[in-house]
Amino acid sequence: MTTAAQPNEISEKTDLLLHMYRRMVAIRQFEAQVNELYTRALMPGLAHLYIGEEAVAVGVCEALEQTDYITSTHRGHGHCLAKGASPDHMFAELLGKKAGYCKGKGGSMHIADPATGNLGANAIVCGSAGIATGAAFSARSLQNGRVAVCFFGEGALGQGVLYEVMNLAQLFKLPVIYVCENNLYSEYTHYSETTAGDILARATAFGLEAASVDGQDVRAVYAVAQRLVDRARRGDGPGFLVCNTYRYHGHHVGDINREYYRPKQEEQIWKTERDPIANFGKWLAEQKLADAASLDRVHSDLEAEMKKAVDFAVATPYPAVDEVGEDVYA
Amino acid sequence: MTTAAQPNEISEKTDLLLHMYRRMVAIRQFEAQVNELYTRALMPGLAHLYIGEEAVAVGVCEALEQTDYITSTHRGHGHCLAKGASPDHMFAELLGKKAGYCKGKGGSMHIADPATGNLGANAIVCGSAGIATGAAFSARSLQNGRVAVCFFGEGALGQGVLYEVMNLAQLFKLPVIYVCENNLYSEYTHYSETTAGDILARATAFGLEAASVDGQDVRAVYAVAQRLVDRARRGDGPGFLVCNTYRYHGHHVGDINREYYRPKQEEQIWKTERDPIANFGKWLAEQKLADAASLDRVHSDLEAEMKKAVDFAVATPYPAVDEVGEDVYA
Amino acid sequence: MPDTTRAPADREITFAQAIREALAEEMRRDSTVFILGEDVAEAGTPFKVLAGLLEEFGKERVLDTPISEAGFTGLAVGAAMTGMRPVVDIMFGDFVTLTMDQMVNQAAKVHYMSGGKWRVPMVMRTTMGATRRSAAQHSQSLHAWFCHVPGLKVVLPSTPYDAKGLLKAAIRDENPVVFFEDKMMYKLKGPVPAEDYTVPLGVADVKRVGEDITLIATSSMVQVALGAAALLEEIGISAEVVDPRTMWPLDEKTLIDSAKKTSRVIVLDEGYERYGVTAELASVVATGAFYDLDAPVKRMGAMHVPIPFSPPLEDATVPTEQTVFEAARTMCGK
Amino acid sequence: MPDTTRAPADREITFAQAIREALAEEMRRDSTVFILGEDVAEAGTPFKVLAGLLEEFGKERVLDTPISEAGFTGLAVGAAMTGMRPVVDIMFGDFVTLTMDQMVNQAAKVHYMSGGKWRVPMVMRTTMGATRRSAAQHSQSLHAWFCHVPGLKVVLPSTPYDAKGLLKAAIRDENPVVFFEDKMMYKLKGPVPAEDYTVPLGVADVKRVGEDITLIATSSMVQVALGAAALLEEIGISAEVVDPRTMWPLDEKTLIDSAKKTSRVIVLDEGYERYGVTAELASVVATGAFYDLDAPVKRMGAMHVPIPFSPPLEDATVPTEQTVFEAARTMCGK
Ligand SMILES: Cc1ncc(C[n+]2csc(CCOP(=O)(O)OP(=O)(O)O)c2C)c(N)n1
Ligand SMILES: Cc1ncc(C[n+]2csc(CCOP(=O)(O)OP(=O)(O)O)c2C)c(N)n1
Ligand SMILES: [Mg+2]
Ligand SMILES: [Mg+2]
Repeated sequence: MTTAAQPNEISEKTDLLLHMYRRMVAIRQFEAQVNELYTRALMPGLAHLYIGEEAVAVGVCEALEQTDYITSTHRGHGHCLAKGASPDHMFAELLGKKAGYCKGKGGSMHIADPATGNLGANAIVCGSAGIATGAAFSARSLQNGRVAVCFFGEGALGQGVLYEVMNLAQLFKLPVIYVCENNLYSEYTHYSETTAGDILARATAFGLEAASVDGQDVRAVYAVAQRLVDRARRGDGPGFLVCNTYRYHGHHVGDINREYYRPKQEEQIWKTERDPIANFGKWLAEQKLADAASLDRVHSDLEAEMKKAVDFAVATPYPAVDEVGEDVYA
Repeated sequence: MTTAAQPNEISEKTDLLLHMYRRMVAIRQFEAQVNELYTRALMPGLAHLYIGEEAVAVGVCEALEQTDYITSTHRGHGHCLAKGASPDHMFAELLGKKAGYCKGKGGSMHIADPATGNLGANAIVCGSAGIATGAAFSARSLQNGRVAVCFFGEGALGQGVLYEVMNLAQLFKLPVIYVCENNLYSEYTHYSETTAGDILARATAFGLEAASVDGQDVRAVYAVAQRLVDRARRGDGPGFLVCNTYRYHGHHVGDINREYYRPKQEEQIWKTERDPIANFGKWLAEQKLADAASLDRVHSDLEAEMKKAVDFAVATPYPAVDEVGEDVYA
Repeated sequence: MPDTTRAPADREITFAQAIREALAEEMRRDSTVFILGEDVAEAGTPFKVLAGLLEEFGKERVLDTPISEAGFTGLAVGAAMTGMRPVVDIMFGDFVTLTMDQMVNQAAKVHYMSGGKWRVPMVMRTTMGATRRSAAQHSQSLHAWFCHVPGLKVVLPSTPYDAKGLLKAAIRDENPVVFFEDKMMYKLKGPVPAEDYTVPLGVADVKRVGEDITLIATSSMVQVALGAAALLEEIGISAEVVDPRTMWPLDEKTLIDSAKKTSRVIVLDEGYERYGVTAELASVVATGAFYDLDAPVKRMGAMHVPIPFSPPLEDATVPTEQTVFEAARTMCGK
Repeated sequence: MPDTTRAPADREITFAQAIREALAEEMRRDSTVFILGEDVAEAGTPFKVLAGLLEEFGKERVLDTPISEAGFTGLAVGAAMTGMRPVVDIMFGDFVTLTMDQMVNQAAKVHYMSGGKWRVPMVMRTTMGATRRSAAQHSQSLHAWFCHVPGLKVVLPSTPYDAKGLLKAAIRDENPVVFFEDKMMYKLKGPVPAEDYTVPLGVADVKRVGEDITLIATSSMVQVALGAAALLEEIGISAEVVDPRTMWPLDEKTLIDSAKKTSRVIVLDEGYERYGVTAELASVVATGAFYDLDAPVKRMGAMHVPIPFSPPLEDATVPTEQTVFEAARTMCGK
């Protein structure tokens, strides 16, 4: 997270660019470990991997302050990391351990962290649209200058509450950005089968400032996110951002045989031609902002860091059974 | 209800035009009696009068067959009459009598009548959007050529389920027309305070064929309704029609002092300059399709008819108390 | 005479005024309290309960919303998590159907799912109660649903005094609270002190002391029970009327103690009798006072039918002073 | 051995297969039956319960929807009123929150409000049950809400045999029926005849005959009760297991008769214990068998907490064979 960069200075901001690269790799390495934990049968339940979509979370969250809010989804690890959470407590949460962000009570789909403004992942599709809008409402009321970002998959476009809160946000001129991660599928169904009309028009119809962007290009995401965030922070009202992206893995870690709903070839093309990390790395090298060796080191460093975080999580204890009754009421 | 008229023959169809005039007057006279019943403390509960909006229900329903479906709202008497229900059983229902359309169990806000394709009024704002869409679904599945019309006030634009079903209707190419009666107010609030962006765009964003029309001009409403109905019946998908109109009375019969939310002058302008019946009558006379005397007779005839219907309803008995437990399950 | 107040008070106000005062006082005390709902501002709700609040607090704190119950309830959840104290107005209790995801999957669970890190101090005020000739979609009393959901608190005041004190406590509470007001009670008058006070959530109130039979009643049914108790007194039966006031947290002890004392219990609630509040309260009492009861606990709630419009039918769906009187007399063998 | 079938059958299939067969048979029999829901077609639901139906019936009768639970449930209501028999699939029972208006204010009331003129023959199939490590928003058992609503029927099958027969009966029923399947039972095998049969709604089933104590149990808790009964047998306690099968209509007589016979009752249900199904069933039994009970009816349901993710915590929230065994043993004084 940074506040220094102005839109027109991006290309000069080497630090920021390298930081974004690191964050994207961190997400990918984190998720690789999650998959590993699942395969090794160490993780209870399931998890939805963010691999392939890293540029979205990172590009958007870099446009935010630490005190700004985000709400996240069932596919939330990327948002959580991009907003600054630490992997060890995240892994601990995924394993249901006491040291997890939610004392093990939330799990993968409910990680929340007030310190980084993360209002929580949500296992109800579109479940956090109201919450994000409300956070923006309080920002406006308390005049603390904060902005709220609501991440959601394109599947959430099916839920009526999204339109209810966009209407409210526009009427109240709330500083909230609805970020639609269009990864083409909701579970096992292509979005074209569930989404009539035009996505951007669904937001502009309510008066929101809307834009779409290549979600595999972190610089592009960052730039447009920053524009919408600045606008919202100024009091000019809510924004809507469609990021076109792709998930490399299945809907969740257990979704292995996917050919019945999406062709292998499609996956292959996205992975080889449009990988947000590889392409960004190539660009950084071309621009002479980093050399291949240093970029490789980012991967190996973060892999090591994630493994250490996993080890911590595996070793740390479960909550005591009698904690089950705590935290129901504040 | 009629099927004979083609859009370009409308002006020649004197019968149809006079029929529409009659229907509009019927609605107005019906509602006048409802107000009277309330004032005389003969009616249990409240009712929401349709006076001022007659051209909408009549224009739309004349574009339908008897077997086509409608769903209606809390302000539903006009739809009900326009689709062909008879006033005596309607009044009986409003008084909670056994001879009412729903044996007195529904009341003003729930009149339903399978014989005229009326799936029911609904006291949940936007509550019937799903039902109308489902009726269109069954029409498509059973290939019976029917069309469904969903009437709703502009207040229902706030409800997310409307967008859910518009999306479904467009995906499934269902023969349903969503008719938004924009009478400027939802209860005591002007629609501009609750409606961001652009109403028509909210429908076109989902791919629906959308139009808006002067809801005080029954010929215009009829023409555009017919276009959307024909289209839907042909299998070309759902339509959306905004009818700009005005309610002369309060939100309900008990809403007498209205100045705090809308100026008397505004009411006056609509009543004097834009009355759908007066203006239509003037046009009919200008076109020499009817003379003043015959038009006056329509009013007096229908007033007499409505009074008779009221007398019937007042005289007919309540259901026996033990009927309370019937009709819970089919 | 029934003891309907916990403190001496030299003035009487209506139930609606009590609600309004509670809101106004809390809004003065705490600038983060605000009101959100349909036609709450200029109109002050169709029941006029909020009349005057807009004038005092302005439209930044008394906000008219579109007809979007799910949307603005969700907004309230997020606002509550981030420093505000929303009071959401759901005009008719029947419309809570539209808010269930926000209340149950979000508001109720946020604190627990986050391991205690986020809090949702919000109040949803809504209405309940039939016999207004409003038919099936405007007459339900659906509070039992919320009582079933861990993470929520549920309040059903029965007097102006309780309404004011409980609402103030609800607004100050750190948890989501659902507050049900019976539409038919808005004009009910009762003594309410002018001084600041709260009624704690989770403490039942014996509204009338008696010896022969216990009438456990909620919301407007407390008034019905008090009326029935007066009738019973005429035939020599002394009825105790106990009002749990909050369904959750539930003060079981007060209920059970009364049952043990009188040995006979009728539970009254205006929600549907089946799978509703009467079932829980009856079960709690049947268990807690098992060895003291002379007869099965009797339950009286709404009939298992959608509320009909027709007046004679509607009147038959809910317990009345007369039907409660008859049931109690039978139970007491008189 | 527990008697888990009502008819001799020479084959065993899983609970999931039983559901699938019921749907396929009814769809063959009646061309107006269709399926609507998220990922029901190619994917056959995430639980694969509907696998193969698309192939046989085509995409006009097995329809994938957007993620719009309210919208497509509403669509089903209208389709049911006008000649179709929709079977709506709500993937996780937690998402019924989004359908409450359509089910409660529309589906349940249409018949009554129209004075019996319109009917809504639809089925909503959904899931329930915890211990899948799915956390608070994917583990609830919210059937009590629907039981509370007149106009709806509510079914909770506990065996493959019942699942098939009850689902067929539900599809043929003229009313809206909510059908709850415990996710943990989909792989449970049991005898199911190949011939056409239905199990009528409103008839309880004694799954195991016993003398000393009655375990009234629903859905997967029937399996837990049967397991506990086997453990109890080892210490000389003979437990009867009674499964109401449908919560509404409710076969009170079978429950009460068993209670009268054994004099001791535990009620088991995986919904939240508070203000839930256990309260109603316990209250029915406590009233109906008042003079025969040796001890208060004991209720065992889910703990009053949002379901936690952490395995040791989650496991503590629901009744198990062991906890039921202990409770029964204590009740029987052994
Ligand atoms: C209200 C609700 N309905 C259905 C589901 C089941 N479900 C979980 S994820 C998912 C697909 C979501 O797709 P999308 O929003 O595009 O997000 P993605 O998984 O692609 O990131 C569905 C249907 C749910 N969790 N919540
Ligand atoms: C879900 C729901 N919320 C609120 C209400 C209360 N209510 C009844 S009518 C109405 C206003 C409706 O306005 P509109 O849709 O414009 O119809 P109009 O009355 O103008 O014809 C409201 C808020 C309701 N009946 N249902
Ligand atoms: Mg997606
Ligand atoms: Mg209006």
